[in-house]
Formats: sequence, C-alpha cells, structure tokens
Amino acid sequence: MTLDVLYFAWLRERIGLGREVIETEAATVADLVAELRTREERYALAFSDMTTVRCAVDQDLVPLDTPLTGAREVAFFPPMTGG
Amino acid sequence: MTLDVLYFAWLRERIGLGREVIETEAATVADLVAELRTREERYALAFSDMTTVRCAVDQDLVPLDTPLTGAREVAFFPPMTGG
Amino acid sequence: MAEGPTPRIVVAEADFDLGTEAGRLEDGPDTGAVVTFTGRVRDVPGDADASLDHMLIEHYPGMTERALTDMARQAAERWPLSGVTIIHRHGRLAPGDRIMMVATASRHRDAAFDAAAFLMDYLKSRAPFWKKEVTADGAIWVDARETDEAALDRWID
Amino acid sequence: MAEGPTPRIVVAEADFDLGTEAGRLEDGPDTGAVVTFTGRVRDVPGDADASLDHMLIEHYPGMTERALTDMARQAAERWPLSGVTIIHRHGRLAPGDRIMMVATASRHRDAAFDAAAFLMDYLKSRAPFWKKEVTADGAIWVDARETDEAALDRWID
Repeated sequence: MTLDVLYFAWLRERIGLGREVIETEAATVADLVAELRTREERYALAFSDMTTVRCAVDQDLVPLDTPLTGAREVAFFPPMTGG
Repeated sequence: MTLDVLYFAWLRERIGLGREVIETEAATVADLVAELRTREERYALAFSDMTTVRCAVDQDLVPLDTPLTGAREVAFFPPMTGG
Repeated sequence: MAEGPTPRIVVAEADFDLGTEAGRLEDGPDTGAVVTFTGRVRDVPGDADASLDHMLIEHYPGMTERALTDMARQAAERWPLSGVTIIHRHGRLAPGDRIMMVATASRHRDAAFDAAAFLMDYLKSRAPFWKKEVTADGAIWVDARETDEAALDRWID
Repeated sequence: MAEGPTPRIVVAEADFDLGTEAGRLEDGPDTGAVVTFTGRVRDVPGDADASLDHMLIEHYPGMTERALTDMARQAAERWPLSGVTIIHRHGRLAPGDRIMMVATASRHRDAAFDAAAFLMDYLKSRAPFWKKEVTADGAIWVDARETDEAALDRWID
C-alpha cells in the first residue's frame, strides 16, 4: 500500500520533512509507527513518547490502533494548540 | 418627609405621570404604597398586584419592607426587561 | 475592583460600533480573549400576531448607570478581567437595530465567557430598562421571563 | 444541520474585521443574540522569560477546514443557531494581532453563548493548529494544556 505520510509542528522538525510517500504493509497506525521507528534515529526520536503524538487518517482524528485499510493519507502531530 | 416618587413603564402609564413630590410619614415602602392606593383609583389599579411591582430607594433595588428613613427618591416599576 | 479595569458604561439613544468597541478592549498587553454579546431587535415579536413596527425602550436615568457600573465591578471582582464594556440603547428602535452589547476582555477564555454571561444575566433582571413592542395591533409592554430571574441563581456562591 | 445555517469557515493568513463578521450574522430576521469570541496574541508569552517577538501558527490544510466545518455543524445540531462563523489565521503573527474568532447567532442568548463556548473548547483541542512562540531566547512550541482537553467533557451528553 502507498501512503502519503505528513508530519506537523515539532514532529515535522524532528523528522526533517513535512511529507513523504511510504510503501508499507502496516495493518494499523501503530504498526506504521513501529516500522518508522526502525528506519532512522530521527524517527525513533520523534516517536519516542506516543502520549504526545496524535494521528489523523484521511484527515480524521483517530486512535493509534486504527486500521489502515483503504487509507491514502496519514498525519502525525502533537496535541493541537489552536484558538 | 418629602419624597420624589418616580414611576416607569406601565406604572407610569396607569398613574398618568412619571414623577411627583409626595409629603408622607410612611415608615416603609409598603406603607407608602398603602397610602398611595387610598388616594385615587388609578393608584389602586397600578398597585393592585404587588408581585409585578419592583421598587428602588435612592436608585438601589430594594424589597418592599425597606424603611424610608433618610430616603429622598423612591421609584416604582415592573420587573426589568432590558438586554 | 481596586486593581480592575475602569468599566466603560454607555446608556444612549445612539447606535454603537461593535468592531470599535471590541477593539478598545483588545488593547491590553495581557489580553488574550475578548467576548462580545450583542442583542438586537428581532423582526418577529415574542407573542404578537402582527409583525413588529418598532420597539420603545424606557430606562431610569441615574439608576441605570449606577446599576450597570455595579454589575461591571462585580464581574471584575469575580474574574480577572482587563476590560469590561456595557452599552445599552434607549428610545425608539426598529427591527434589526442593535439594542445593547456587553464585552469582556481577559487573559483566558473562560473568564471572558463567564463574565459576559454573568453580565447578561444580571442586566436582564437588575438593570432598569423596560421594553414596549409596537405593532399594528397596538403597543404592549414586554413581560419579564421567569427564566431570566432564575438565571441569576447560577451565580450565587 | 439540514435546516441549519451554512457555516462561514475561513482559514487564512489575513486579518479579519470583527464588526464586519458580526454584522453578517445580525442579518437574520429572527436573530436576537450574537456572541463573538476573539483570540489575540498576548504581549506576554505563557512561560518564557523573554518577551514575545512573534508567533508562528502552523496548520494542516484540508483537515483544518474539514474539522472546523464539522464543529460548526455539531453546534448547529445542538443549538437553534441562525449563523455560525469560525475564522482562524495561520503564519506569522505579532503581539496584539488577532489569532481567531468564533461567532454565533441565535434567537436567544443562552444558545448563542453555549454554542460559542462549545466551538472554542472543540477548536482548542480538535482543530489541527499548532503555535510556536519566538522570543530572543529561541523558539518553543506551545504545550497543549490538560485543562483544554478536560474542557471537552462538559459537552458530552
């Protein structure tokens, strides 16, 4: 499966890019995170404390155990601070 | 004691004036109301249902049993409907 | 409100400009939140069958300013406000006209929201204004709503 | 929101005019109450010792508009609103600049107040915006406040 993966705020800064295309067989968001962590130190660092990471699949805020079936776009970001 | 007595909204309309000077020995607001009621039919009508009458002494909203000692201005009006 | 802001209280026949009024309150260096409430003459009167021609608002000059100033002071004692504005018009108003506004400024949103709601609840039942609705069928004084009086209960400690 | 108003959602770098925005919402024939909330960059940053030079606001284009539209729809399902506006800026903002606003219009004041507070609570924790404060000491991402997340609980039926 081919996914657009997006990073925002300090996740973007730690990983060093805002968007990438990833080829993966991950079943859930959590599986994808585990896969990314093994890639490089900067991913392991960015995803070291998942209590501070939120996730959206196809622009809907979802829990980390959400399946990736049919997903096109996955985004990772810290808790929101708008308003 | 000489009092400025003011009427607002439908109390003003029923009594037919907005302000008058009254010479009275009434001890409380309620006593003053009783005195006014005996004056003329239009006062009796205006003060026929005291649950719909509110009162201010010297521009402070007060209960009807408030003493008039030292008072200069007494106002009668229906429940407020601003906002 | 020894340390509080000086409230801006306006009782007038003239209209006001919401943007200008809110802008005044935004000036504080530590103001992060401004809440405004604007009341407006609805085109559809409360109970009448006929449509509203105009509204007349009577008030008690002198007491009105005192009551509004006192409400603003109470709000500034309960919440950390950097600004409070209360404006209320009187006289003849047409459907669609603004009637009044309250605006509150604070560092944080909760204080601004709560203070504005508090001011509205007090103003509805404790400020000496009376509304009369004039339609083709005649003129009628607006009845006070029991829910308005009851709304004050939530602010009693 | 089949019978509800079409929400006005704006996500832009440009500033907005509060008076103009509130004026749009006053147009409805049965609108008696308009509540606005405006958020502003405080001159004093939350935790930093140094004074704020500027703020950077990042967002998630596409998801932002979806999230704000969804919040506006939820509000219009819960309360009888005649209008809803949500505006949020992004990019570089200076101290004193407006950040965002919500505005709600209804027949009665309670609906307008509650809907505006609801929108603010949801926007704080559910709309994809992130703030970075830049001072002479460096740049720091603003931490989410636990109280903001907890504020959502009061809206759960």
